[in-house]
Amino acid sequence: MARRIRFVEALREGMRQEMERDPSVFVMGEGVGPHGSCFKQTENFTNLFGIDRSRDTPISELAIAGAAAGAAMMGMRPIADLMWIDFSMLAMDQICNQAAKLPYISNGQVKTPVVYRMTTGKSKSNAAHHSGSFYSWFINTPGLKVVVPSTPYDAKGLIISAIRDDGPVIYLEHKLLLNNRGEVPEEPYEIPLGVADIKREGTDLTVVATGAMTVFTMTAAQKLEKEGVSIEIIDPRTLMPYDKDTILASVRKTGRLLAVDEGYRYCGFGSEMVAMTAENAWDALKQPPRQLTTMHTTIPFSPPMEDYVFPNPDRIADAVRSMMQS
Amino acid sequence: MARRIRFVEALREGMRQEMERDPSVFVMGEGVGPHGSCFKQTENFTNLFGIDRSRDTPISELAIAGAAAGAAMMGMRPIADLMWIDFSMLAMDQICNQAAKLPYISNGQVKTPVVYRMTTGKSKSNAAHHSGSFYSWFINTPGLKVVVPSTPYDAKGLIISAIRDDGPVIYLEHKLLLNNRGEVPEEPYEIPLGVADIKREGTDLTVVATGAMTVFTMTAAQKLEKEGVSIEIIDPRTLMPYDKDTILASVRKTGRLLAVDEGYRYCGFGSEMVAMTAENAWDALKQPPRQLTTMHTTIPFSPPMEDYVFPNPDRIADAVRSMMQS
Amino acid sequence: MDTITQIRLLETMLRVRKAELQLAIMYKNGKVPCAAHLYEGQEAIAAGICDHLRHDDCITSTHRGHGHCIAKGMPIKKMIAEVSAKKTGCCGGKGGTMHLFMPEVGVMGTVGIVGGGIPIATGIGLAMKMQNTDRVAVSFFGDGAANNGSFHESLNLAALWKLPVIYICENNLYATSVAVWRSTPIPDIGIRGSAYGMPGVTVDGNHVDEVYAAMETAVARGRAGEGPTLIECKTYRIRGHFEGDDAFYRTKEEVAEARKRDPIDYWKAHLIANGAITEETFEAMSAKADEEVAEAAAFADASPYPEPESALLLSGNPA
Amino acid sequence: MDTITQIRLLETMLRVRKAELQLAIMYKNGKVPCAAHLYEGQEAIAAGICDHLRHDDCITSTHRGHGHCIAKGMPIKKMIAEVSAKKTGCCGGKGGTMHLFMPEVGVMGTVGIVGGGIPIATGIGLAMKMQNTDRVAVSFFGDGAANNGSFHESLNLAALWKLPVIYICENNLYATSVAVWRSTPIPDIGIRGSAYGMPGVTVDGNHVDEVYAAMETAVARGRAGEGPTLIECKTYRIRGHFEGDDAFYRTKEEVAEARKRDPIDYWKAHLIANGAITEETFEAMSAKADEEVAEAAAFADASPYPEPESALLLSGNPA
Ligand SMILES: Cc1ncc(C[n+]2csc(CCOP(=O)(O)OP(=O)(O)O)c2C)c(N)n1
Ligand SMILES: Cc1ncc(C[n+]2csc(CCOP(=O)(O)OP(=O)(O)O)c2C)c(N)n1
Ligand SMILES: [Mg+2]
Ligand SMILES: [Mg+2]
Repeated sequence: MARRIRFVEALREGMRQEMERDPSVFVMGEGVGPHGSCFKQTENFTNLFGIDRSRDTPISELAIAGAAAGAAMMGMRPIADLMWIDFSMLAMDQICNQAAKLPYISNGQVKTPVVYRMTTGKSKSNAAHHSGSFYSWFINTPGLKVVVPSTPYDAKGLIISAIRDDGPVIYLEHKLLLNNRGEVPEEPYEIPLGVADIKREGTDLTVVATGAMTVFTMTAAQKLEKEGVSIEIIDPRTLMPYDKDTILASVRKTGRLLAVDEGYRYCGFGSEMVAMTAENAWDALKQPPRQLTTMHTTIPFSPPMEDYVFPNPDRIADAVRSMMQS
Repeated sequence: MARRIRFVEALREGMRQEMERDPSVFVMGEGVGPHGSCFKQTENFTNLFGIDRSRDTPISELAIAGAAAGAAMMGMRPIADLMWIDFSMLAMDQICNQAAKLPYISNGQVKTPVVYRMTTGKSKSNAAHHSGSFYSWFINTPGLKVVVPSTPYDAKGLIISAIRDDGPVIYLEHKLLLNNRGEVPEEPYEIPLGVADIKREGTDLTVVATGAMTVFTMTAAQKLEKEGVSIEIIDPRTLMPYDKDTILASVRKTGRLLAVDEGYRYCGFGSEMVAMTAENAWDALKQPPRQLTTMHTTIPFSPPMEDYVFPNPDRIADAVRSMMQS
Repeated sequence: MDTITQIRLLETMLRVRKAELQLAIMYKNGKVPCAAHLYEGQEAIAAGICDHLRHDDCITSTHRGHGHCIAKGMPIKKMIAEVSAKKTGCCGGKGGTMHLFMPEVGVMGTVGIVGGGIPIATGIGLAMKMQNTDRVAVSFFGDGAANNGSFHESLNLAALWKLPVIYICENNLYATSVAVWRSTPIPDIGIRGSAYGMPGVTVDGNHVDEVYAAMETAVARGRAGEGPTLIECKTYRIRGHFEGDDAFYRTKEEVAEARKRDPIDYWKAHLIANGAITEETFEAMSAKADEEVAEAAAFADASPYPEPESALLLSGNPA
Repeated sequence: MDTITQIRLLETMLRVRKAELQLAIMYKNGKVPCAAHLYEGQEAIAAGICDHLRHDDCITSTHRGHGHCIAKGMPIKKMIAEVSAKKTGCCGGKGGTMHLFMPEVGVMGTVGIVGGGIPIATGIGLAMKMQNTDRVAVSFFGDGAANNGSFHESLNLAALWKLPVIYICENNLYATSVAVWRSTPIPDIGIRGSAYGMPGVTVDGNHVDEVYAAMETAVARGRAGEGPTLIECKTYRIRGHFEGDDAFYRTKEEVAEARKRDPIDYWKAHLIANGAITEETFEAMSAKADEEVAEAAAFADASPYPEPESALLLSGNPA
């Protein structure tokens, strides 16, 4: 059997291999240097590549994001680590107004091949400022691509594709997935951006789920299987551009859609999936498409409240059951 | 007949009356002082209220937004003018991470009654950094309300309600509407947040449209009327929380939905309307709900390209026609 | 500084220290659901600054804010209960270790976003000024935060408008793993006051008397309507960035050296030397703080968790 | 400064001035679809700074960036065609007056967001350094931008990493209607260099010789790997904030006084006095610039608009 490594190791390996291959690739961010990042994503990079290419920064999210865009225009391929997605709110102008738009407004005279990496989502009582999932904002921004791996295999293939992509890519690492293990080839490989993966085949209902929600849905699927319900799980992996064809093919097959999204409902990716499906697979749908998202609230600290507001395997299974019964 | 005044005058009157009524209300922002704001929204305020209550600021969006939140916690009711919505990208942290969340995380011990005012949308060749419509980000943020008036009457009633609201409200002024005239009572009045307005009654198809799109749709409706197509136009006026009941009642009546949104499609308000309708009025819909939005591109400068990417009355009429024919 | 003040400062420092050490234990025992950022070694700053504040003065603080809250008047039990995620906490369990509030004593929020509290404190000062009070606002933040745009924009605004805000930069030489010299190209952050035409001073943050003296001037200035002050307090972050951080990015020797400069030891020695207290008084004070903290921990322990559904109260959820 | 340089500086200033006045006319005639922010009166800065730059050095600029682009080497016709929304413009009509690019001559973008170009220039400098070149990057921005977080974070980063970036603050005393003393509580923005341990100087931006001299030092420093410099150039915004702004927030007298300090008049007088040129040479230079600008305007006029559908090229539209 192939080597099984952790998500964070797969991500690190992908970055390392690209940095070995291409001297224009480098990492910058708070603590990416000797410390090797918050979750060890760049462990040992300063030994391998020096502090210039694994570059610690001040706590200056706006300048980090903008400097990465500027360096990218000059032929570098920066990986800018913004730590938590929550902190990217300080960098929105440089990400969404500058990096995303420079190639377009310059009429293609410049490129901005930056990867903006951030951790995302729920962890354990990380509370209001460290539990964000607002990637819908990035999806809403022309010029950006958005990538959310759910397995170690995807983590590596997608980071390599993100680095090689000539435009800015938002790469999101879910905190609950970082230590999950999975099979990962040693050699570098790309997973094309925009291509979904069918994480599980099924016949009764399609679940579109991303990041940790994919894993939660896998758990739910096992329970449901025992109850005689077969769900198909599509992980878009890239949320912008998303793989409309694969999602629609599945929905056309099962006739039912449940979008499971850790973001919020209103103008979120869940609504996007429901809308896209309603618009494009109306005839094939046996019932209204549905979504299950984090409840519309600032994230509370205390575990009972925190658990209450997020989707989890039980809640996913319940949502599927209620659809199958109606 | 009642007095007819311009949108910007109605907005100004609403702010002025609230500032007269309540000494804790004040305006702050770049150029709101003696100059009376970019589009004269606060004309004459320094004469009426002094430079303290019509307070010019440096170009410090993050600090403006945060200082407004801080002052609001202390019992003031700031109206923070961020000029263009585009510049609010520099203030997202203070708006969405702080002002929106402080009441919740403090467990109700503090309130943040701030109105964040911004102009929004297309104008004439305002290009990539001055044509934004990304209010879906604010809709996606728990703790915020989002208001988009489309008429002078609504502009006044909604600004008064926004100022009186105890939480943070995003108030968006569409540049193309500022000089439109309409009937506006002289006395202060509130339009409750969260209540839609049926701008036009019709029987064949429901259009949900906001801001300038409401006006464009009115134009389209006249053409369509001549062709024998009767559309009902719902202006939600408040996009968060939006008036689900009114929208659904209309869709249940007409059996058809077209959402016309100046924002982008992916994770935008158009998708939200399509999703919400598909989820809740499935049985009543005669065909798939549809949306017409600005194309997914950075906004180009040159008029032919700019016109190409935005919705306009013709395109709205075409979208309705194509739905009625299918 | 009179003897009563001297003793009160020591008392505050002890209370803060003991509360933090208690939380370290509770964290190890799984009673705190999330790694907390502890304040050990920096107590002289919270004590020296807040001693000048009235209940109607306000502070904003950071992820490392427990000590500021206690020094500002939050009962230890309300803090510990919150950090242990209990319903009786100062925010009913909604905020947690990085989001502590108690407006009735002027705690207007600790903030999880680095630098995020600085504009807020600036706005609090603006309100205080517009309301014609002589109240002052204080913003605590770290060396790391001083490189964020929020710092720059806020100090500029406060200086421009002569707001009664005092900016306290606790330079503990680290921002997570990043040493200050690897983020900040000047020796003293206090220098930055001059970029806004405001007084900027740098003091030894482990010497509560120095902190106290600098704040005395700053508060007087603020109350008199003369505008803001920046005070940099040099100190050291004794523990890891958060509980569980092994902090291998610095040497044991460096930490051992820093421990020798313990602010409580310094002040205790000073007070014993000048006869303000005896070793016995100190022991008694220490025991009293221990007792208060033990009671607070017991209170937190005995308190219930919030109801799950209460998550939606105040949420703005339209459903 | 040798005579050739002296004359070249005058030439650049004239070319910039004439191009801007041409745009003012074109705006009035409806040939520019959007109010532009013109640079009249600030030409000495663009000229004095860019004269030190090679084609492989880079600049970022602002909403008021036409002059910087010309001084950096963009053909006037490419600029005017872009501002008139034509397909032949430097960005094919996609950018417009606030978004001008021409990487082949080092114009890496003018930016519509105030302060937005400062981090980008910093990153350009970072790349130049990592690529072991002796190139330098320049960021032009206004007095207003110096109060934005982007300024602070960028200068700190550049000083920390000793990047070859030169920050040019054009203090034209206004940010839209807001006079600099109502946004900035210090007399000279050059002072802010000290907040980052970088040289910060303030010069008369209407005196091209002063600007040139300050830049000479800064460029040498940058190329030698010694790090960034902040240069504040004091000047005056002669026109309204944008075409169509009546600028009633300041007196006619103030503007008239400022006009007396016209940078072209100053330099012309200087060059005539020292014998570098005669009145006739000046007239000839002026006529040549007029001719170039007229040709550029004709070129723009004769150029087609872009095809509507080309809006979607490069857009990332997945449909
Ligand atoms: C805007 C933002 N960026 C990054 C972080 C992650 N982070 C949390 S604390 C911290 C270091 C803060 O350093 P400093 O301001 O010196 O405070 P200290 O921890 O030393 O008390 C960082 C980078 C954050 N919370 N917010
Ligand atoms: C972030 C941001 N805030 C506000 C504006 C609106 N705005 C455009 S130019 C300007 C004034 C800029 O002043 P300054 O930096 O001094 O440049 P100047 O116009 O004087 O050349 C403002 C406020 C903007 N474009 N971007
Ligand atoms: Mg620190
Ligand atoms: Mg200016």
